Amino acid sequence: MDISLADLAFIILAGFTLLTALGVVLFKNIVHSAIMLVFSFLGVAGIYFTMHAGFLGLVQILVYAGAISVLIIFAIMLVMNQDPEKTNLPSPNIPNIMAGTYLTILLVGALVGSIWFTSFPEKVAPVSGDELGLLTGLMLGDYVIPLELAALLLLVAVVGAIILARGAEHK
Amino acid sequence: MEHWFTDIAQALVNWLMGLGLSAGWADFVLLIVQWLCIVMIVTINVIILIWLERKVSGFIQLRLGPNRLGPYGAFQTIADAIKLLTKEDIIPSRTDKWIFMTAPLFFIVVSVMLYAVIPMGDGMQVVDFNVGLLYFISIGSLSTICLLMAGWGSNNKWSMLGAMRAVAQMISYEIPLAISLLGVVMIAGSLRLSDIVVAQGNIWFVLLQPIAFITYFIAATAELNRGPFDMPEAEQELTAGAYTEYTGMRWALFFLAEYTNLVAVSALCATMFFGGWQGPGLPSWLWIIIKTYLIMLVFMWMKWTFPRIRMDHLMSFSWKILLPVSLANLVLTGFGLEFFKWMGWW
Amino acid sequence: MDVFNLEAMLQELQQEMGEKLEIDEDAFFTYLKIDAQDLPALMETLRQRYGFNHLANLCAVDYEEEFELVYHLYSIPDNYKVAVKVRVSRNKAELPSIMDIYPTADWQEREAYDLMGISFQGHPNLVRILLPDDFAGHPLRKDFKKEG
Amino acid sequence: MLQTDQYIINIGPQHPSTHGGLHVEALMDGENVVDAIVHLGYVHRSIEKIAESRTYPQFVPYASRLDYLASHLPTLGYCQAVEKMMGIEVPERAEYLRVIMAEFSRISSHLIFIGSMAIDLGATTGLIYCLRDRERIMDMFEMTSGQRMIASYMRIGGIAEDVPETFYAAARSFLDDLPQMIDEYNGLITGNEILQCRIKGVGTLSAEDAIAYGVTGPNLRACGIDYDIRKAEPYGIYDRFEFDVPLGTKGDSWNRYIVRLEEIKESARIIEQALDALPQGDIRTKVPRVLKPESGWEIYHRIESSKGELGYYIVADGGNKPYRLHVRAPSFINLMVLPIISRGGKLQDIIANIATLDPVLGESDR
Repeated sequence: MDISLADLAFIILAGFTLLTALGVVLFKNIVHSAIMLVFSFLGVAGIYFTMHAGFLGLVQILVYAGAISVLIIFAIMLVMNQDPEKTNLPSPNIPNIMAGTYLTILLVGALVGSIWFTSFPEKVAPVSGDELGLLTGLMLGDYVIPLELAALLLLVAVVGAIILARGAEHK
Repeated sequence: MEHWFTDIAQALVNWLMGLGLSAGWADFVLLIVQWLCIVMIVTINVIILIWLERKVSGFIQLRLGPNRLGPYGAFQTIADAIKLLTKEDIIPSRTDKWIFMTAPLFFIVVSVMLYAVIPMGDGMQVVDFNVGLLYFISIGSLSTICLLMAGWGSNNKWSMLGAMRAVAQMISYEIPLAISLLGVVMIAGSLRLSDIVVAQGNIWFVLLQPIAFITYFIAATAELNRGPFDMPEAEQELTAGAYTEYTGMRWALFFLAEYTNLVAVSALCATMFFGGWQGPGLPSWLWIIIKTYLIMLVFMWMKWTFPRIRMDHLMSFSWKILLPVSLANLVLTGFGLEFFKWMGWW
Repeated sequence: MDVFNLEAMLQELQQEMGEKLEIDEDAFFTYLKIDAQDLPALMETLRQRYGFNHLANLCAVDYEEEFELVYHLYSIPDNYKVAVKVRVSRNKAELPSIMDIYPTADWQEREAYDLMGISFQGHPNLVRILLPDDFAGHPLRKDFKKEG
Repeated sequence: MLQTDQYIINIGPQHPSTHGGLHVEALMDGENVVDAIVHLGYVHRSIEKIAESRTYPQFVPYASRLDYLASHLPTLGYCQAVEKMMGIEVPERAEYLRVIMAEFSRISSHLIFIGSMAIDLGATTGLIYCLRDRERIMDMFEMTSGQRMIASYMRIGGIAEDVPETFYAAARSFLDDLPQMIDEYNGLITGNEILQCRIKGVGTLSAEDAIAYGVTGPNLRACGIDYDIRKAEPYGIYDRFEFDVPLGTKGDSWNRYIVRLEEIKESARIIEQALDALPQGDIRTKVPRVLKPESGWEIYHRIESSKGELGYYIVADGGNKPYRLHVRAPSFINLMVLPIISRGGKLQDIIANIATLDPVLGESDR
């Protein structure tokens, strides 16, 4: 069998991502799960790299692995108040299991369906030339208003979350 | 002298291809060899640096520093390394073992990975990434998690406090760090580090971007967890912060990683603001070494002179002073560039 | 009170307290000897009316049958001094705490409790200060068995 | 605020910044101190009990182990207490030498204070500079007594030995170099912006609290209260010297630091005057070999030690050993305000507060 370096890299990275993603679900200690999540993010970033989307990969590392996961770990550590070994156990509650199963079936079905019915092009050429310039043009040129609106929405969401958590002052 | 290392690399690739490997695989092997070289460079640098730090602190503190082992105590670090290697590896029983054990490994891996994009001479770069600067910053942000892992895994309040401080500090200082570097990027017009070096052919960016340099330098000190920003370690307050429970080689790995980071950040500083490997007479790789070491001496000078800043001052300094200043610098640079273009000077 | 006069103070105190107060002096100090239950009142007077705001020293002496508590008081900044002495019996080594009047008595009373075994009524946190919590006995008592 | 859990963190007894064996149990809310409880006794050597089985002269070396950073001061206080009780006169020359030694001790203690405060705030280099200069004082002590730290140089009735000729030159040259040393400290420590941020307005103690809690010494003077026992109730020959009492205004850590820095200069002034006026003569009076104060005699004698009011309460029973000896240790009493000045601050402020209260645990635990 003849595999190129790129294929090998993809197989390794995909396997790594899947394994760590499984770890997120299966570890009993939720802190371990969170750290597995970081690795999963890194694996995804690696896949971006193999697809010559370096910028996206780095943003994936910076935002997801570097920032979001720290946030997740922080949140876990702040609210965790019990034996860490028992924080990520399967729910003993039948309705929860039912709901989980249902959601899983739905998700897998949607994924399989979308993959099945999409006609993928045989081969996608890597973005020629300056991928950064293209992205910049899209984000800060054509779609600058949606981008800023999204940023504003996120800001509002953050402020709202803080108010929800701390409670507004009643005067 | 200039092309020693690039010639060796080229010869290696030619030899491998002569053996019948495809170009891709030959590059892959070369990559591995380059990584090994980086690990070697890091190790040698750290050995020199620890010795240098002791000598510098000795000089500042009117002491001699190490002077028993070898000429001017040069082998002191090696003796220390042997001592640390042979020390008992104590893992406290109530720790989260896997996290505790792997945190130092990840920390050192992350800090070594930083070197991939640093141009260590003309054409001497492991990967000449088109978004090299972003790579540096995003990989650098990963070390936060390693410190958090160390603090959490130790199951010790001091460690946890140290880790919390580390996270708060590193996340807040990453922002001014990145924004201050953006000024340079705007002038150079590229995130590729080799382009940035070439753009400084006529004038170093430290002269064009003095404010960015100062904010970068301060934020970098905080990112490195070095004095006066050594909050996460803070031996006078947190005993040793996140490293409190670590012994022997695991502790040494943290130590190693901190110095590795120091070299990387100093090298980046030289690349971004001091013309990188460019310089008259000497070969390019020597120039970057000289510049990096000079910058590191300033870091050491700061560490051994200043007291430690308080945590709340540290945070307010980042958000209230450093961030606005670096943002203002960014705006100023934008206006300046447009003005230059309008005047036709650019 | 404009000009402080130790003699006048002693006379006033003697008049007010009558029998309860016994005044004694040596070359260095004037001693006000009083019973345990009247101690807080005397201290309050000394602090509020005569300005003895600095409780320099509080310690206990073991006189076999009795313990004697000595309070050395100074006034800042005038620098007058007086000492108050209280005797309590060994069997019932109790006296009121003066922590409300002189906060500095806090640790000093704890020390006297720790090393001499005198309990101060009304002290909010009367626990050992220098010795471990599980230490048996009070070492500065004369009958404490020395070992080693 | 968000509902958060408070937690307890134990600063000490094994901790780099607790100056010996201090244990502070801090109740924390994140980095904020809610409360602090001080636990003492890790260096308790039952010196008061030992005193009851030692003769009066035998206790001198124990006294020097109280405040081992300024050992001439506790020994001076003890010897003067016994002399006062027995009515022993000390020769002039011994009095002057005592003052010189005591003030050198004060300088050395304050140098250690500056250095240890610097290192507690993270400025390692400050300590080394202070130690360098303190070393010269230690050399002088070694010259005169053969011991550097715990010198036991004072004797009941005078001092152990006369100073060698080389001492004068050493003392004079130290005093000559002192302004330059202080300039260096100002450049390295006092003038540092970060250090000023760390201790200005931190650990503020009001004058009322200071008096109520019996705080003495530089810590009291930092609150602006002009109370120095050398002036208020001069012991020995302190009434013959001219010196100022440096005062603070706010009672914060910064004032405590500045007051001590200024006190070094004042001590140097005293030493200079004492060296100029140093008479020739005996260094010790004839004291009976066995000292037996009469039964019922008692004394409370206090001196201005480098930490505050150091008092000895001695009760005699007619024997050659003290019936009861109590040490009023300034470090012990001063530490009582640590929780008060630390509440509401940051974790790092506790360290700064311990440093600027300048306790010596050997003295506070006795």
